[in-house]
Amino acid sequence: MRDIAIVSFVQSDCVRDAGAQNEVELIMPVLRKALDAAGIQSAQDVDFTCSGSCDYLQGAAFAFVSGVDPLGAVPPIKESHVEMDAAWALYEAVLKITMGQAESALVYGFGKSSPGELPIVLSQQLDPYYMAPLWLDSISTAALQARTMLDNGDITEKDMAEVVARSRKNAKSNPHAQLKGDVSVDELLAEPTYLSPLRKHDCCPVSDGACAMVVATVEKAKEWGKPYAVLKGIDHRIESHNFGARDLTQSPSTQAAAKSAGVANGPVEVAEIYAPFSHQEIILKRALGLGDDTVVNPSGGVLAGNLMMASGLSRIGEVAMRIIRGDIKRGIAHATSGHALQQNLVAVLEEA
Amino acid sequence: MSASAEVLSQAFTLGYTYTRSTGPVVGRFLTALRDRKIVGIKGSDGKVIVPPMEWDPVTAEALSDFVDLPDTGVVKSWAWVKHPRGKHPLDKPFAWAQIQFDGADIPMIHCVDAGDESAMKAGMRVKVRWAEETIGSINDIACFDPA
Amino acid sequence: MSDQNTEALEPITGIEVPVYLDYNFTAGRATARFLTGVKNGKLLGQRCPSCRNVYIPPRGCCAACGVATEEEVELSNKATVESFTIVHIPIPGNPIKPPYVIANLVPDGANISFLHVLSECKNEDVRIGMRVEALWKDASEWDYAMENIQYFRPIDEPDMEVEEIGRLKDA
Amino acid sequence: MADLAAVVGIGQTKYQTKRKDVSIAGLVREAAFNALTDAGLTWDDIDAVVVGKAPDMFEGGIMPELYLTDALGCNGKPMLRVHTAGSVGGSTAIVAASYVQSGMFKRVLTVTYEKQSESNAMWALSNAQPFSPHLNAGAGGFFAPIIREYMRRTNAPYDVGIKVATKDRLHGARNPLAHLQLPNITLKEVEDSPMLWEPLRFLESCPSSDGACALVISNEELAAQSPKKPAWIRGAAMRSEPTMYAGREQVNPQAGIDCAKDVYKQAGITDPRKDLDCAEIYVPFSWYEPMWLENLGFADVGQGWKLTMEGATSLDEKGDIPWNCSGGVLSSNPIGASGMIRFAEAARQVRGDAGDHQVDGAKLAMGHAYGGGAQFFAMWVVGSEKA
Repeated sequence: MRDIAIVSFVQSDCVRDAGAQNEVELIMPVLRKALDAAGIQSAQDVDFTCSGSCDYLQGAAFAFVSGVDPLGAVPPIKESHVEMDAAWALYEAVLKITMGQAESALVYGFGKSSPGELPIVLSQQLDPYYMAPLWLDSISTAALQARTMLDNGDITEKDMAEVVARSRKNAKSNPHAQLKGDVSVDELLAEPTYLSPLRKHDCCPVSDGACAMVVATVEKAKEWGKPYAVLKGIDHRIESHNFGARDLTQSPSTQAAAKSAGVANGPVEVAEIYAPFSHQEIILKRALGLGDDTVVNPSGGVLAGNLMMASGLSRIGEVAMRIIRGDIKRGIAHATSGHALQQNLVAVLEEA
Repeated sequence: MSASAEVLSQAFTLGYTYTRSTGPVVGRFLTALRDRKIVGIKGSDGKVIVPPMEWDPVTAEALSDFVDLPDTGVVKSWAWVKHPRGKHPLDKPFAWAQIQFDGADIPMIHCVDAGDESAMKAGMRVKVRWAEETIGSINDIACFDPA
Repeated sequence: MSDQNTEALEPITGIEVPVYLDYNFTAGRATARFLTGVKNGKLLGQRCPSCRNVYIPPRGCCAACGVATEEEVELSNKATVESFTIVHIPIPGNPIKPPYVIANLVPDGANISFLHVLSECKNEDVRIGMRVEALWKDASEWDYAMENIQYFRPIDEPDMEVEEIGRLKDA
Repeated sequence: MADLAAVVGIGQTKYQTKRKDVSIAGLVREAAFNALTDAGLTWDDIDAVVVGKAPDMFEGGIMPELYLTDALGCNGKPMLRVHTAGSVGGSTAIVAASYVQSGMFKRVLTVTYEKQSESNAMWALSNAQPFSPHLNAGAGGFFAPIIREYMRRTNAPYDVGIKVATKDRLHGARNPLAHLQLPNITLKEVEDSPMLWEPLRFLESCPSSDGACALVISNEELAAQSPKKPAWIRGAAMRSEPTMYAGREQVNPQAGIDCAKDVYKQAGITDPRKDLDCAEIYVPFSWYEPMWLENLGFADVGQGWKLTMEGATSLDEKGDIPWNCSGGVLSSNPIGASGMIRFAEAARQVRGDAGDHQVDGAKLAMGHAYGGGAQFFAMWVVGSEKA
């Protein structure tokens, strides 16, 4: 791939229930801000637009169709959609830019998860004959994974609580976070289990919201005269759908994507990891090969607020904005999809 | 309350009773369940997978070598559901578990009616509790009982 | 189901899988405002601040300009047929009997059409440009639904020029 | 500049009302396996997989690509899922091609499907959400008024749609994979079929099918090693516009016009009727043939129906620009796959591998898909030569 400039990124607040805001009303404000930050007017000013969403979150087919409404797509635009987290929409944009068909792109993701019972809705991501009819929810599969790790001695409950305490603490500086504050590991461990071995705080909250990003070739970004971060590498991999056939304590797909994206080609100052459950952050940190010198999830990560279908792109945006602000020179971001980390994406970002 | 401030909310159910054709491999497993039996399949490396996968997860080869198995096995991992959700298979606290049938190498996920969390541990033996009526569904296994 | 035993010997080749998910749906602001109007017997469109076109039902933004619409415009009960189809199959959950006319209707004051049923005329007399009006159900039956309008019916006005349908804008 | 890419393998299932003999994965696997076999490859030869289908609610599984990983030999590989409404089959092929055209991948598998017999999704799921401000009259209720407006503008005779419906079914009878096999269909039979959404009759509408379609797309170097002739991707384009906006032209949508211009420019086409040898165009309702003939520049505005009536688009009448030689969407419609079938059938033509529906000596062909309220478009042009 060629170097891609991330020029702007905006996400909405993570809220438990966006109420009377529909998709269009969720998307419009973040699109406006992301376009403004890039100094452009509308989707007409980029060569490609791609979004990520999931019809089942709010229970309506073709949710993405109304997502086109706020783009101002008259005259018509080059546009596509993935039924995935918008991090994969960014991936599609990277393909288009690398092949020379676009010099710039608008990428956005949105999700209104509040109308349904999200863990039960997500049970229908599973094998339609063997698992979905059991209504095996997404928290339960994560709990099985955590138990395996605890039984193996890979982690302790204290390790998990430490992840949560750090998330809550880091989230204090994140204006979009839903859950934040100072809480001690001991306090967390004193909480009862929710879906044992998971406690409620080990699980990400349900959030409504959207995010948007403008990317371009480095040449185009320079022409726009805006500061930018450089996307140096991005790759994604999937694993078997059979949990029994996977080693749930490892994430080989993350490891392979990290290798191919070039995570190890330089120091990793910051890593934004899409770990919807505390123990998964530990699996991912290991798969990404991160040491103690890397700051993990300075935003609080998705334990502080999880915009389904947008959280992956948000991780990338969080790192990009830190680079653009000059806080760091190099960082990585991760996105996941499916139960128990079945599918993973890794992106490497550097300063211009 | 002004008209513009009105919030319109309403519960609704999105659903359909889907008619799924099973294909030979899934069909064979569900047929066995209806007959209160467990059947697995040999993967490319000879490992026995339950429920039978249609294709090997590593080589992607089509699988067809079925193996009859007993309805007993061992818990590899588990999670305790203190507050079952409305759609869960059991309406009292239960465990989800990865259960490896005796003679199998790859565990499957189902639930265990253990009464209390303290009764659960990795390595415990369990046995299928069959549904009163079996129709050819994963729910023909009502749950597993500690054995 | 007559012969359970014979059937039980057949291998399973198909299963029925109920997938029913419960949601609590909340209408978007624009839709809520529109349906609140309909509940009160009014058709409320929204005007785009940029191109000045009036949308019904409003969707929260002008899709052409990509900008939010806020300004509310009360529309007439009169409308013009932009196009139509004669439907020969029933609408699920709708009591109306086929064949019936579904028309794209542009209410006076709006710049876009919506679909509704057209009645009180011979199907073969329906034409593009025809003038019609909404027949509302009794106010006691009004809900947050377009079904508050039982149907549209012809009125004694000359047809609108096709080129003008949906093109008229207030200053 | 984009790297060269070519279709080196094509796999389809037989299209039919209900494939009772396979699981969802079995259906998808069959097309993918056929594509690999056609390309003389195995699963290990594939670097990435791109899956497409229409709404998840048709089969009731969320993001089913997660479950399809093992059926598609994708464990450890990149997997992407595209969903762009009815145009998804075409968009998915274009996204898959971009994996190779970007130089980032050498050879990818792409597969699209719909197992519509798992539900009656069109009606069963369409009324679910409360507070819909719209009356739902089905797809026909949406498209029929647009067709009526086309008839008004052009004064086309009433039987143009009947001609298209008959022609595409006669084409379909040449294609053993086509769902509807109606070799003896007559104009009268179509005309006498029940009216659904006037002016659309039952036989002027597409069927509902189970089916899957897959392609293997490779770079220039690997295409050269392919056992069968590659179909070179000479141009690919997508365009979208909103469903509803004031003043929207629905009969001749701008997104279709722009998309065609883009793809023609890439492929060096100045006169599509002359330069192309045949086309596979998404025509789910009969009258969309004359409408798209105009939208895509094969005929002047208002004149499309004349091509149809002259037999210009008919293989049996030895027309100069046969459309939908495979039978088209009017003969087979597994929605999520229908666009990719168009793209695949265009590729079969330029590979000289289209069996009884082959256009003699076809060198340049177009595949087309549209979706939503005729607002999402995807098109490609494939050729027997690289340029």
